[in-house]
Amino acid sequence: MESRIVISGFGGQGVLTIGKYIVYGGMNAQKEVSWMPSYGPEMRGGTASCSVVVSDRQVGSPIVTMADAVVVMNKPSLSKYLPKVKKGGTILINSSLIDTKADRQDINVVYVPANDLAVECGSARSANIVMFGAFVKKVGVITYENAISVLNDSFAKKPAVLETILKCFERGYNLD
Amino acid sequence: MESRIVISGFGGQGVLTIGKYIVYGGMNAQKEVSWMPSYGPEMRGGTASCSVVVSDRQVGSPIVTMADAVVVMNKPSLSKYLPKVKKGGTILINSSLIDTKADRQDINVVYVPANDLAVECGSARSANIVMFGAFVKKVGVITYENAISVLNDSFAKKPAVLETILKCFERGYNLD
Amino acid sequence: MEKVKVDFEACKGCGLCVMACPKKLMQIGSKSNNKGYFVVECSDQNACISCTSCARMCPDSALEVSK
Amino acid sequence: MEKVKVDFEACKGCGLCVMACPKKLMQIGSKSNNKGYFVVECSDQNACISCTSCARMCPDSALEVSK
Amino acid sequence: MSKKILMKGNEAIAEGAIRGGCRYFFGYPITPQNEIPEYMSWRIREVGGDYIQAESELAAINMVYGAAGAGARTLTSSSSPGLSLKQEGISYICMAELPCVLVNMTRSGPGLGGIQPSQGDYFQTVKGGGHGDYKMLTYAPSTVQEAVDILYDAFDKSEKYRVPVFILGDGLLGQIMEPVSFKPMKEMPNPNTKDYATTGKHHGKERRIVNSLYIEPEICEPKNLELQKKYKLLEEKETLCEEYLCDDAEIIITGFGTVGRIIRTAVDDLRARGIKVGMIRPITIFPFPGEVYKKYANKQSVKLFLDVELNAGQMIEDVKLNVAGKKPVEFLGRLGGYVVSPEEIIEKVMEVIK
Amino acid sequence: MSKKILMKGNEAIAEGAIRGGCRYFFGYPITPQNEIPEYMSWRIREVGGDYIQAESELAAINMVYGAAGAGARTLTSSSSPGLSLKQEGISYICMAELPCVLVNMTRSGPGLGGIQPSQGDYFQTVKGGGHGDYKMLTYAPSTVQEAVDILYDAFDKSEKYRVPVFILGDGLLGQIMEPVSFKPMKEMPNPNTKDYATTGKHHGKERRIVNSLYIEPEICEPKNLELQKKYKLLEEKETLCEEYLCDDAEIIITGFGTVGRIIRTAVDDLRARGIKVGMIRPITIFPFPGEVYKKYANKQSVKLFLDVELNAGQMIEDVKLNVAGKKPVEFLGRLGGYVVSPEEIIEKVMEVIK
Amino acid sequence: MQTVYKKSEMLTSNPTHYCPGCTHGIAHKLIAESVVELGLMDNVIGVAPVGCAVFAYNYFNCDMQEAAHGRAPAVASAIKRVHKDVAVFSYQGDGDLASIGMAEIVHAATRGENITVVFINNAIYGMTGGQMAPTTLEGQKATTCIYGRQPRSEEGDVVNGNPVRVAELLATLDGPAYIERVMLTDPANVMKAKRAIKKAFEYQMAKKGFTFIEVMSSCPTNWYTSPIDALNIVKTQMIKKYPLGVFKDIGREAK
Amino acid sequence: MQTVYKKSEMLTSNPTHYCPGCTHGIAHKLIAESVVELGLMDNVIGVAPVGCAVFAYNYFNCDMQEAAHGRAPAVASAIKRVHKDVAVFSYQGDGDLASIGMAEIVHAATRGENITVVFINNAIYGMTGGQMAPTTLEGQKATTCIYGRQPRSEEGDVVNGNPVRVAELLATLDGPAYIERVMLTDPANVMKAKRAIKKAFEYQMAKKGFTFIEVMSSCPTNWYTSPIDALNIVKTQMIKKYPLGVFKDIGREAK
Ligand SMILES: Cc1ncc(C[n+]2csc(CCOP(=O)(O)OP(=O)(O)O)c2C)c(N)n1
Ligand SMILES: Cc1ncc(C[n+]2csc(CCOP(=O)(O)OP(=O)(O)O)c2C)c(N)n1
Ligand code: SF4
Ligand code: SF4
Ligand code: SF4
Ligand code: SF4
Repeated sequence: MESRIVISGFGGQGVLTIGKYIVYGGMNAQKEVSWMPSYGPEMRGGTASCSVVVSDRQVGSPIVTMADAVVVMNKPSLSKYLPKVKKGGTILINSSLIDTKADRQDINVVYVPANDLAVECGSARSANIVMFGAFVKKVGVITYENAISVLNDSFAKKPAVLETILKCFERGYNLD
Repeated sequence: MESRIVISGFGGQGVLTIGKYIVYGGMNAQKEVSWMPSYGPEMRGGTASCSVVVSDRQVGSPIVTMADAVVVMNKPSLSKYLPKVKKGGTILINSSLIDTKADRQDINVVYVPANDLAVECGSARSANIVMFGAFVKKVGVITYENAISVLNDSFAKKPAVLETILKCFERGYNLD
Repeated sequence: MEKVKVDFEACKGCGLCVMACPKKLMQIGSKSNNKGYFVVECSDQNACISCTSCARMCPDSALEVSK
Repeated sequence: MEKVKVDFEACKGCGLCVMACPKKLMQIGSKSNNKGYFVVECSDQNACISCTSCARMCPDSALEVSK
Repeated sequence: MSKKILMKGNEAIAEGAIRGGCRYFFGYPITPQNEIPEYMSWRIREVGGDYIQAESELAAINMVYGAAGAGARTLTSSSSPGLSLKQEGISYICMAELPCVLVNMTRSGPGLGGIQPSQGDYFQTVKGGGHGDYKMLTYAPSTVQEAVDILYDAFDKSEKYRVPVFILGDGLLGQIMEPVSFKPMKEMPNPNTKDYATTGKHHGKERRIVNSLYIEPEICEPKNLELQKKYKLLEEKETLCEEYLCDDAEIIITGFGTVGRIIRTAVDDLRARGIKVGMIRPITIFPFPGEVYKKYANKQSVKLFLDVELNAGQMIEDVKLNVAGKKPVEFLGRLGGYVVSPEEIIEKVMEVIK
Repeated sequence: MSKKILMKGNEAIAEGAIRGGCRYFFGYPITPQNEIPEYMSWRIREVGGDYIQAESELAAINMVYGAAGAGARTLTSSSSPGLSLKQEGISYICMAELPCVLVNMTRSGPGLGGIQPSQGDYFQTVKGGGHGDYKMLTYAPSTVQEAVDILYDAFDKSEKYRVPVFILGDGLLGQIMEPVSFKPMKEMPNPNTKDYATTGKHHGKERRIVNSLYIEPEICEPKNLELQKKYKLLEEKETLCEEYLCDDAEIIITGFGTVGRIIRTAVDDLRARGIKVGMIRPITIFPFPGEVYKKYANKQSVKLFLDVELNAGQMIEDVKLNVAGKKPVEFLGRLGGYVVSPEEIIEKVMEVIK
Repeated sequence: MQTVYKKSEMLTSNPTHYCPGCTHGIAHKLIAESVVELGLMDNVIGVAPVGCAVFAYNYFNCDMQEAAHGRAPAVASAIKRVHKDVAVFSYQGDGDLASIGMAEIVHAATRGENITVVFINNAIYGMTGGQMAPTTLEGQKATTCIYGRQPRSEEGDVVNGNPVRVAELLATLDGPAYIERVMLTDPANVMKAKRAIKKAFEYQMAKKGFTFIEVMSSCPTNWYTSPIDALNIVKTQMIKKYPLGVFKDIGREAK
Repeated sequence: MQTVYKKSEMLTSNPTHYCPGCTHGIAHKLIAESVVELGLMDNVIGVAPVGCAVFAYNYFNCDMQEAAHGRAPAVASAIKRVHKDVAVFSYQGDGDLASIGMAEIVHAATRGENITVVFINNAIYGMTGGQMAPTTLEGQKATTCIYGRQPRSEEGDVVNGNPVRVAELLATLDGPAYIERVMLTDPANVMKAKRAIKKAFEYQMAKKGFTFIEVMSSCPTNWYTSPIDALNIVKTQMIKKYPLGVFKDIGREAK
């Protein structure tokens, strides 16, 4: 079993972080993992993305060309990565910022109003956490418990925000 | 026919110039020629030498390892180049500055008190011209007339010194 | 007519014009452009004295000023 | 004994010591060393005041001065 | 071996060097290797070493020359254009026989090119980007863990042979995050124990001279021959190569560095389809594991070689020199920052077996 | 052709470039090529050009980039360590596809090495001393006259293909004096006639951008493929090679540059002894005349190849790649500034035919 | 209504890749406007550096050459020698000009090349992600001096060394005709900066020698501040170390 | 009788390859004597340049590293970081230090490396045969400016550019502790030069920062003069462009 995932959005939207959470979860579950960023020439703004692989065998190419799952946080990412979802795969779309629809019938399309939900949960900057929650529910790769433990570890030094974070995660996880 | 010649001495003794005269003579005689200098790391002082080839065919290696004729103007050059004279070849030794003898029986050894003769001729700095005269007489390669015409060409712009130069040349040419 | 015209896609919402305006007319708006930046707007075109301070400060040549 | 000793092989006959000697005692000699340089000599060891000027100027450390 | 932690290739490599006893780092920023100098800038002082952000790659490599000559364990890293600037210094270091470790996280060229992964500097590294005849002990790791392990022993090897150890990576190796574990800390040997090192203590005794100038051919040629002898010795002792499923392979896919891991996936997938493929992956690219290629070139069962590189075809020359016309050698290359995918390799294999 | 005059190789090369239309020279002193910048410093202004003694080889090659980009016929020259410093700039020039002419009067290396002749920079020149995949149209003249004639047409070729032309000489070629004759003066074409050149006149029209940065693989890869296509074209059109007495030869001696003239003497002398030897001398070393080697490798009568170089064995790889195991390839090399003699070659031949 | 300010025609319509509020954009405009006002639009060649301004050739609407890191002054010098009557400028950051390119800038300056160099001093390596620059201030944090730049330790050993003042350094040379340091913190200073750049081009066209404008700039991204705070840092902290002013002006001297 | 002056034991017995009357030899002696007098003989590492002094490692009787052309300050900086309490000096000519090595000297200086740099300014490239150096005087002939160095033409185009004054240039930096220019024209000035070099080593050992002595030197061979005339040229012509003096002394400033 190998899951190949791309997460993409504006620089600053926390897309690289979503990827890291998935990878940490993979490690917790004794899987082989890799994480690979890709930046444009812009230092700020521009599009950032990362490729994540979680696998039972040694990871060959860490660069995901055809993905089992894609998360897109902004509009340019949707057009770029929609064609890269494997047949039968899943795309999660941040519908707060992306008003177009994904016109593919051979994949699962999930719309997550991540920014709106994050604001709802009291942390405008945590849209990525909402998305992470939705990802764990809709795509899997790592279990709910595993994801929670990743978040607990990641925010161990910031207990103040942990509660809101978990709230965002749950909101995404319990999307519908 | 190919003549391979080395001329060696202190930097400043005009050894490179002797080489050039031979080469100009060779060109006058429609031969193939080459001239190749070799310097030590010193800018002044130290030993300078040049390899000269005058040939009927295209010149292959311009670097003379075994020479038909060698001219040595100072002591270090004698020890360095004596072994490099071919059997039956000729060495011309500036006996004004070199007090040792060449101990080889298989070659022609010519002693030329070049500095003393140059002083005699009224041009202390023209020991090299004396040597050139001796070379043309003892080794040949270029004819007397050819050599004179080379000197005439070379000093065309300094008629004032030409007379002394020719005197030095004759003194070397008519060594004995 | 608008004295200060904003190039909606060029603006990066950096706020330098906001700081530069002697009349404090420029403000970051609530609409974001395709690049995701919240674009600046002039709160009162009539109050604008066309001094060009905002436009001169704009690193992205997003402002055009008329009078 | 010699106040100014010349290292015959080290001297390059440059003449800097000649220029430096306040007593004008140093002069380029007529003998050349193995490298072909005419070596300097002190014309009058007794007149030497051992001021070391010559030796300090010598680029080749060819001079040793005693008093 | 400690517990595995997730780390970016560049940082892991830096830590690997530290564990291997590296105490001096000289470098200049360039993408995609910036995390190495950034990590070193604070980490190396924690372990009692020193760090200079050099004014340029030129200065950096000459600082390596200085510190290595002074007996220290010294690292520098850069990426393609930076390596071009270092060629004079590398040539000096090789002639002066100074131990040190150099890293290239190759990006796409030529020129300013791009910042994506590439293997376009193979020739520069192993044939001699600098002037004169010299070689470096050159590793091309394929995973972060392999890189870390190579770094851990690199200084020992470098000091043993008095040659620079060169790590030829690429942007992929530098930017990937993978789990990695580290071995215990080695300390840097005292420079005073190094008999070539300038320490300032040898006035009148046997002075140490670090030098690459041999003006007389009588000395320069023997010196060069000594170097050549050493390179022969490296060939005998230090050649490393991974052979994967080659025993019964009809097609041998070959590639170095990170391409190796991609070939491995392709091999597995092709085997799953019943196609007999194997992989040869040189771990050292100088010395080049030519014998391994010769062995398979001579084998009846092997039908052809497929060389895969992120360049226009560079290692393929070394492959061909050893296959020596006995079997065809096909090529698959991607350029300009593209990383070849397992699918492309599979497709190419399907094409060549047709 | 004018009357032959006696001239030092370096000066003749400089004059050859001037005759070929060169009007800009940027260089930095280094033995054994100093007569080139010295000659250029006054000569190029006589013909209306300009000269900068650059602050370094780095500056010099980047000045070439500037002036070549601005449409001028531009030359720089240096020797081994200086060439190492120029590698980044060369890589830029190749990617930006700027025409210019570069000279290396190779000296012995590695490091500061010595100032005597050497061929130790073959790899650096033809495999890629700089980063990335690039090639230059590279000539290795064997006599001063040949060098002068190559220089005379070098700028035309360089502009035709938009590649740098590289002259790989050595200290021998630079320092030898030989009779030489020159062809009539060519003028430099007006930069405004060059459609790639920055002249400052294209605001708002089709701006000229001289650049080597292609950050997206989608653009960088096709750009690289274009370069590769051009190099293929050079292989087809510009390969040059001298074959001497090869028809019935049993032993083929091969070597490039000045070694060729020494081999020629050896061949003549061996023929005089009745030994059937011939010579292959690549005049272009990129493109390498591989087909010529293939032809003789396939020939029954040929028993072996002997490659002679002033290095530890560099061109021999290209020879072997083409001989492809069909015949043995022996090697004779001198290092550290020694120039091989005809006698040594003869001796080696006698040894290998035993 | 009449347009009193709009985008210069010496700038292309390409959107820049610069971060929001980065003063690179302002500096670009000043060069563009100066060139237009001097009527040099069809007589100008620019040289782009390696740094955040590496894509400057996409933004200036004229012939451009992209130089290797630090070598823009060498490239510009050579272009000028070929086109002696064309205005030639280079545009360089502090890593490019003051670190790797120190030899090239000093030598273009001492030769007295008739070129104009616009030097963007933002005290950081922008493009590569915020490493220490030669101009980074004492105490300033960067990714290669995470505890803040410390010139030397208490024991007197060097830690990160001292910043370099390029305008002052170049002013010791005979080749420069005009050297000024300006900043871009507010409209008045922006205007002043533009006058300096324009004057530099004027001197260049009069073949007075080398001209150099050091522009104190900001890098909000790698300073981890807002664009406006960044300008305040320039005003309050940077110009203490890098005072504004004219460091050389042979026109003035001549009077 | 008692020896009052003899060859320093910090110099080896190897004869030098320098031309007769070349002041390189004097400068070597001053370094050697200073090191001995400061008791640093067993605590010193030297760095040789590329230039006529390329063989300096044959002459100084201590551990030495031969650096690539121009890079001695980088090499010396790194050595010093490894051996923080050892005296480290570099010895460089004007081609080496002021031309190709300009970036390295400026940066070693601005970092404030605790090293001593002895800079031999003879206004020419000696070793390679008399080409123009960055310090070649206006009007001075060299093999790459055979009509004499001409900074610019009457039309204002650059011809050979202007000479650079390194001591003054480095004095604009914060890193240097001590910068002095001296000459070797007569015994009194030789003594003065020695005091300067010695002081530089003292500062270095006290970790005060970068120390730099510019030694106005001669190159009789490439100036085509006698050794004595060469010294006169230094005295009468060179120091007009390169005035002697202390350009920086933090010891003095502190008082
Ligand atoms: C030879 C070389 N070394 C390093 C780099 C990497 N590099 C790209 S931009 C840059 C720094 C630029 O900083 P600066 O000049 O201050 O400009 P800014 O980005 O701050 O505008 C560096 C080091 C390179 N491209 N080439
Ligand atoms: C990279 C490189 N470029 C050029 C040279 C050639 N070179 C040797 S010495 C020298 C000039 C030395 O002049 P300077 O530093 O003034 O010292 P001097 O010989 O006058 O003492 C040059 C250019 C070299 N060895 N390496
Ligand atoms: S010590 Fe003084 S007096 Fe004696 S010779 Fe030397 S300079 Fe003259
Ligand atoms: S200064 Fe020294 S080398 Fe010169 S002449 Fe006097 S003793 Fe001889
Ligand atoms: S990184 Fe800094 S200098 Fe670069 S564009 Fe962004 S703000 Fe400007
Ligand atoms: S060439 Fe000049 S600097 Fe070099 S040793 Fe001779 S006199 Fe001295």
